[in-house]
Amino acid sequence: MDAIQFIYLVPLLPLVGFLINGLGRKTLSKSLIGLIGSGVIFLSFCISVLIFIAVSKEGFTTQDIQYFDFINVGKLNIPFEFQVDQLTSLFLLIITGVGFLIHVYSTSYMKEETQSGYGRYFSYLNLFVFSMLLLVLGGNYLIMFMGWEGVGLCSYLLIGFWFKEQENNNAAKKAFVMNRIGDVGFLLGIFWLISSFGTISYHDLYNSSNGIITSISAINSPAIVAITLLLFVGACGKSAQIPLYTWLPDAMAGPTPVSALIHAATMVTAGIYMIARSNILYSLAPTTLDVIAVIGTLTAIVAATIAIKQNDIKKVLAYSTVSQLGYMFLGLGVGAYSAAVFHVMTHAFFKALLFLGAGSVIHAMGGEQDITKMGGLGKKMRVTYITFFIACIAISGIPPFSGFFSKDEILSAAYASNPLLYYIGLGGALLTAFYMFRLLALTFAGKFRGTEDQLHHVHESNATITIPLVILAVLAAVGGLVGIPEVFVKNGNKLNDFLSPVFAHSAQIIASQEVPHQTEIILMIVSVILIITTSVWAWKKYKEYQPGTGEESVFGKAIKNKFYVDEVYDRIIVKPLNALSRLLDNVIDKKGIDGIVNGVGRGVNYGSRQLRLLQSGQVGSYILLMVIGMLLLFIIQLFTK
Amino acid sequence: MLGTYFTFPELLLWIPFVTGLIAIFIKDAKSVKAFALFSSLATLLVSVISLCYTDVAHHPEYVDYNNVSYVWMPYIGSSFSVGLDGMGHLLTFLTAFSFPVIFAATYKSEFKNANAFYALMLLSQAGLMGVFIAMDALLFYFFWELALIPVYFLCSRWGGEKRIAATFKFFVYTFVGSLLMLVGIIYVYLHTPSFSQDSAHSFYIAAFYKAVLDPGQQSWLFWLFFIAFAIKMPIFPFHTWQPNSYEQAPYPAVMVMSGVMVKMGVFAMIRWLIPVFPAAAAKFDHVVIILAIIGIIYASCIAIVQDDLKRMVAWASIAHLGLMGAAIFAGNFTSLQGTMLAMLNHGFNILALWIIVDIINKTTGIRKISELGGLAQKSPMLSIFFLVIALANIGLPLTNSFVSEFLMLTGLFHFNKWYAAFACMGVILSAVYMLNMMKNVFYGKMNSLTENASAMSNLQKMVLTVLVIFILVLGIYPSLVLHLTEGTVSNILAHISVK
Amino acid sequence: MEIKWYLFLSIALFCIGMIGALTRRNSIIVFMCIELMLNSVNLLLIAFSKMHMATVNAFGTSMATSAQIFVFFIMIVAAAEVTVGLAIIVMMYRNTHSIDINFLNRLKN
Amino acid sequence: MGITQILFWFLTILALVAAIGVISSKNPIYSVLWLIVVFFAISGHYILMNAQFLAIVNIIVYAGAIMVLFLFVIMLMNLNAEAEPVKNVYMKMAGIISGLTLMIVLVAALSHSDVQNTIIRPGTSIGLIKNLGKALFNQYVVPFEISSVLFLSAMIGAIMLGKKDPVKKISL
Amino acid sequence: MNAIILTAIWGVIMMFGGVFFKKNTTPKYWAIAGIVIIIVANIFEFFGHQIFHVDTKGMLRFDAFSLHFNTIVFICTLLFFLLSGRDFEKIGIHVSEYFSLIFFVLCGVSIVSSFNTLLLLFLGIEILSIPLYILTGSDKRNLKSNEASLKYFLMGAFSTGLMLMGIALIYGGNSLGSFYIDAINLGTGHLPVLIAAGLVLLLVAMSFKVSAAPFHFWVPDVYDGAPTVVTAFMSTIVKVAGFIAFIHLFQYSFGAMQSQWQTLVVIIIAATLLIGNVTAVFQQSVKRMLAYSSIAQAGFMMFALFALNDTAREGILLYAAAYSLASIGLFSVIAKMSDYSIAGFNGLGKSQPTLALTCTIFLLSLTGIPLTAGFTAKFYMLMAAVKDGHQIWLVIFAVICAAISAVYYFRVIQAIYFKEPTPEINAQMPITPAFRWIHIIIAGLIILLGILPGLVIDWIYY
Repeated sequence: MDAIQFIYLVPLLPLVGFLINGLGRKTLSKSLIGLIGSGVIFLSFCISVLIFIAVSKEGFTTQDIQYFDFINVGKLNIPFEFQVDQLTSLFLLIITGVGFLIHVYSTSYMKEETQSGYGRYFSYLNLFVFSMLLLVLGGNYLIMFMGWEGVGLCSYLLIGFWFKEQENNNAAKKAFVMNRIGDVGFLLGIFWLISSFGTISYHDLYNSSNGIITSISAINSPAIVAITLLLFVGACGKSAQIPLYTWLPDAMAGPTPVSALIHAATMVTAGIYMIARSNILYSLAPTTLDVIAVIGTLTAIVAATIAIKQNDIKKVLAYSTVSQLGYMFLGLGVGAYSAAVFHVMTHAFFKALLFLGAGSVIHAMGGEQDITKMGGLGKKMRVTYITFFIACIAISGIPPFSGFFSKDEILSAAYASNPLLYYIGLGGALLTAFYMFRLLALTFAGKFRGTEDQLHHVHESNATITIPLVILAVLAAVGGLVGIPEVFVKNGNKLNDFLSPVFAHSAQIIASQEVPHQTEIILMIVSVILIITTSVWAWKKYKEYQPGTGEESVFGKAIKNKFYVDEVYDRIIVKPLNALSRLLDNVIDKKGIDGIVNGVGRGVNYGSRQLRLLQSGQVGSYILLMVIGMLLLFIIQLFTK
Repeated sequence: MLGTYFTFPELLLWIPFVTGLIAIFIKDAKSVKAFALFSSLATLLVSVISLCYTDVAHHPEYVDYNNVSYVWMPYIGSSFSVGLDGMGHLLTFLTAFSFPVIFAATYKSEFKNANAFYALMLLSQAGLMGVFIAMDALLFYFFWELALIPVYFLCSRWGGEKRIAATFKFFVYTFVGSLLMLVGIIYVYLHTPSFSQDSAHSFYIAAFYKAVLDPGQQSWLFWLFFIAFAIKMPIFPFHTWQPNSYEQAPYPAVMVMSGVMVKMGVFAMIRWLIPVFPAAAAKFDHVVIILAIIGIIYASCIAIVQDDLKRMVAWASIAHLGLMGAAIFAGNFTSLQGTMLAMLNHGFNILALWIIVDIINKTTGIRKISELGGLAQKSPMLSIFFLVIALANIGLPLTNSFVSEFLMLTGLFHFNKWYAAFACMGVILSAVYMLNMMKNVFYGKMNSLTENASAMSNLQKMVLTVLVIFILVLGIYPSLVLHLTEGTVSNILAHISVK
Repeated sequence: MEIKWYLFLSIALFCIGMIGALTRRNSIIVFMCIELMLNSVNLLLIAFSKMHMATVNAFGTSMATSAQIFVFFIMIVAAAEVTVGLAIIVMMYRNTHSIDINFLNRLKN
Repeated sequence: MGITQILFWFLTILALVAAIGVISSKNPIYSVLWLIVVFFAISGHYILMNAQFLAIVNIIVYAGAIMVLFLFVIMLMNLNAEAEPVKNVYMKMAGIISGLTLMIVLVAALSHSDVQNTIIRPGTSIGLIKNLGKALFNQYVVPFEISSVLFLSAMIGAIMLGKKDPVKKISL
Repeated sequence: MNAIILTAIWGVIMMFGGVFFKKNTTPKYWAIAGIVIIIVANIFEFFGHQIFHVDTKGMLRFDAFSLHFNTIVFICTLLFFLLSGRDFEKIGIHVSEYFSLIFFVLCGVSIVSSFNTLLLLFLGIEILSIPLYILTGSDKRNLKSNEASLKYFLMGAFSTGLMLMGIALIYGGNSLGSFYIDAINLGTGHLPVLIAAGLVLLLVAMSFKVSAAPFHFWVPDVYDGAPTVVTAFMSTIVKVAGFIAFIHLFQYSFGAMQSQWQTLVVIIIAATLLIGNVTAVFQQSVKRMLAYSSIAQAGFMMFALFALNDTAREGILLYAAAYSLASIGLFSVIAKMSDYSIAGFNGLGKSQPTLALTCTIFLLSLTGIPLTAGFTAKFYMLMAAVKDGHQIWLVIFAVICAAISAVYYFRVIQAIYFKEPTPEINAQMPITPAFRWIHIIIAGLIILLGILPGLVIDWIYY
């Protein structure tokens, strides 16, 4: 229990790191900055571990810690509160753990930055971790939203880290605005919660004994469906789901460790966390769950399809993230909350690994990111190669590496819910295997296709880079073992057990459909065989790749250009908005409304010019006008009654 | 004690007024500058002290410090009644705080005829203070106009090229509005009960709240008042004076206008419109909210395509005030509290934004967004300040506006879900234009124009730091303000429900 | 005679004077037309005075007297006006050698 | 129809014809003469209504003094028929029409007045000079004195405007 | 009565002074001395000390209101003499006579503020007008002055004819056959047609005197053509006197049946406000602009006739003071200028800062900005109108017109402060310190009345 009392230190330490690094970015030395930056995360990690231990103890109940009244108006009271339960502690571990490794990695990766840039980088990184911690620790939706927007901000700052290039800034802006669109959905969801239930504290809403939600038994009531859908819009933005996913691939503009941080430990998992956190609410809205499942599946397959044609090493990984997130949403959509969380965890490991590995490669290649210009790097960069390979296996879902277990859990749950989802999901998994091994082959196998200079430059990265890689590789390899399916080991799914208190109530609401064990095993075997075959085929195909081969089919072109989604968005949203704005500004406002206003002024002026002509200067006409006026008055007075 | 001789509202009014008159006679530009700064600091000090004397619930004697009424025109039932309630405290503080900030931030700027300039600034402060402390409708009208005149002269004398026409438009616009309001005030006055033997009616605020008006009368009176306030705020479609006059006005004046003056409209709606015409407010709430929301989206869209920094900020301000307008008419506790907070927040944020625009303009000599770029390299400090302020404008959590926007939108949502949804469009669009500005002004490469940008003065750094601290503190602990205005809001709601 | 005939007569004279003032440009004739209007008023007043002959005021005099005195004052004023008016016309004639009312037309709009 | 009526109609027609003569004569001198005829006709009406004093005053002051003054001025300026330029026809028409309309409106309206049929009979002493003189210097002494102010100012004005000043250039 | 007699006497003194005064500057001091004496005498009478005991047979009635009004008018005249006394010397050589005529006008003013019979109204109005015809034409060799004088005279005589016809009809229509204005009052019954016609004619004639549309046509030309100093006098003091007469007449004789003729007043007010304000916008000459503005202000003052309640009576006094003070101040500056166009004011803020400030205050007062007497005056007028309860649209229309008035008043302010001076024009205005101080006093009075209108109003109820 002691550790939980110090829970405020978990986010506070990164915040302190942010402040120190931010303010001292010009005065502190680089090594000190690195030390502080990583150190605070490490300390947070240590406390997280202690909390994890405390939470895993028998008889732990959800803790709600209130600090001060954040907003208190009338009946609406939103305290600044943290809530600690199993889900939180797990996320804390992932965030601080993986985050710490990324920090360590960054100390070396960002060495070439200027002094202040280095400090800025680490302060942003710390802020990022802080925001994410706030997000998962928050005891109500508002605190979550604060973290939620915070990560959006940090992603903006880090994506646009090299702000001299306007492209980066555009990507950053895109990320922020897209997130904002999602956030508005989230915000509206919060409003709805407030207006329906008067509170947004998890404690009040979800408490198993007297939570407000619990007392409402109506499933699929319109309000709940609407709330959940709105919250899901937020999740779509943050976790890059269709239709709000396009910012994520663009977000590659930032430094590579940042991508690792965004994709693995923070940010994109926020959506999953949020839905997992609100699982009771979602379970009450099966309609929404169906929507989530469909969108998740769709995202998984579409993103995976796009990934197979990408040549930028980071873009491939980015689309793979989108695709994997789709799986997670699929898991959530079919009610397998813990499976989704499990996948978050394993994904954090291997995706961080992939990005860091990619970073190592890019570093070695002197900034080159095009995989068609790489090749044969495996010989020169053994550690990177091996760790990358492990990650590929893990993500592809080849047992016994971590990805297999988590993905399998999701897919089997999907099968139980609707076999179609399973088949599509499996298709996505095959595509995953294909593009990952394509990537691996193009990068590390075959001959070097870059310039001479680059060839000389290529070298294995130093220890601060490789050590995190190795650690993550180990985690990626064995991380899945915490969730071995029931099929293989009775009570093997430790993670599921650990998380079960969080999802217990949902489990009551959704009658879980179990797939028979035989079926599950058959599915598993079939999928593994298919995946391995695909992997080998891809490896073979791209091992001896030579550029400039053959024409692209129409479909291929479409894939390569990401189905023109960006262009479509540009056409139907950005351009019309700009045109509309200009129309409003130049026509409606300047000519219309202001025109009316000025028109009144001109009218008075015109009237003035005309009226003064009455003043002809001739007595005769003056008297005449007077007489006419008098006549008028006479007529009115004498003849109208 | 103090309350026997002088009350806080009086001090707040007379310090700037008297020093403003004195300032005319200080011919030396440097001395008058320092004088104005010190005068405004003195006002700020009074305001801060007055904030400590707010706890009327527990210390009834504080009423003596914060309220006073002198006989003024007994034969028509008007008195010099001034007072500070929660909202008054809030806005007088904003006024008192803004002026030292403005003076300090523009300390380096040179103005011709400095004595007249600073005198007018101080007089405008006095006028603004008067609006916020007036507890008598006639007095309120007096100050309402008086706040306008110095600003008119400031803008017309020290503004940009087209200043005379633009400022005059502003003047006529607001003048029309306030004259309409005057008719309304008179009409309501003639329906008030008597508050003294000397006259059959009274201008006292409590009398106004008790005025006997049937819904039919309220319906048209409401618009007379509303137009005046809507022009000041401004609410769509009464806004067209604003971009032009902001563009042309000198920076200190524009800071006063957008930092404090626009709050007059919001303030007046809460104090003089809704409680006096509750039936009409209930009848027309949808109309007003729709106008306000159109304003939000409209202004945000236009802000996106502005190339002139000043115009962009002006449009952004219109968008923000649109939200306040909608929130006022949502008329519930949450939205009104949000509006209260928003008034202060918008004051801080826009002030900071103008200071930065001023710095950019002064150091580079340009205001066109398209011609700027790369300032972050030249002046990283400035870009950090701007970032925080931009984020505050966007309404990011942990900055002050988040809380106020959250509350206003919550209240609005409670009123009508669709309105809130549309109002949220502003949240998205604000990000677009603020980040556009960030991108085009601070990021990117330097060019020949921005290379020469010089750094900020220490005073400016200090001022911006203070503002940023306020932004963050209010973002984290908004209860500071919410507690202050709680009483006012419940009073107003009580008036609405009673009538 | 019925009073109405006097009324109509004086209205007719009044309007004829007015028409003259409206249609003529010679300032002296315009002025004479105005005198004609005044005389029509005088006639009317005296006609009315006969009508009110029986009414007596607080001072014991008939109300008819007051109207006749009024006419007397109108004549006084008319004389004074004529003095001034002719002086103005003569002054203008000295400067411009014209008595056309439209001749001087510097002040307009 | 008694003698009074005959006289009334005669004087009425005379007055109207002469009045029309005033406004339609080209030559200002004829106008003056016509106007004198009008005054005589009106004086005749006065006598018909037993306002002898005013009838005499009217002849002396108006016809005798004022009209002579007019004649003097006209002759002084040596004006004749051609002196008056032709006035805009539309203005003339408009003037005549509006004047006639006013007359019609007034006649139409006033013919409904409740006193219109009161008969006016000759025969009282009110209009005699003794009677009026008493009233003037008792009851009306204040206005009488006040009217002296009027005359003073008119006199000053006439002198001031008529006097030849040291030559100053005409300013346009 | 004191005022009537003393003004007449002083007029005679000034008249003879023309023979005896050697220097052109002397009459001014005599005039100032005279007006001071008259003020003192009037105040004495206000407190019940009559110097002359005259039995007016009820033809004049001196109540607190009329005496108070007289005091205001005389004080304004004093300020006018102090400011513009020297400008009379510019008109011609008959300075003493000009002053004498002014005193006769003041005599007329005191009559029309306290008349009780139509006879004295008529005489008063004539005493008021005839000297003005002369003064308008007093710049004998100036054709504009000639033209203005002729126009004023012809139209004035014409309106006198209308007024007399009205009086005759009213005399015929009321059964008492009385010229006493309170005797005409018929209560709330139906208006006899003779009286109705007479009322319209009186309304027209009085509207002519106070320059209400559509009987205002003489105003711009006459004000423009007359010597500036005369314009200053007649556009302020004489005009407000006309209003007092107007209201006095209509309140006592037709007040009870107001509802039967209010429509006419509404039409006149609307037309006056519209024509005055709108036409003024385009004027380039400040003098002519002020002429139109005086029409516009008349529109506001007509509200007193529209409402005819206590507030209106209070308001008209305040309006008289506010309007006269500001206009006198402005005209005094124009009288010093060689160029009457707005450009003449360019850069006044730099060359004459004090004068610029006071002029600005005058203009703000005319616009009706709070803290100036102009605002309180307008406020009272609007209040009176709203209290009346009818035709609120007219009040709203009036305030919109007031906003239009800001356009032309502020054009002058803009010229004063925001335009660069044109060096050749008005380079050396003969501004003495005394002139400045009196300007400051007037500005001070305006602000004082803006803050404490009770200073003027309370005396009505003394």
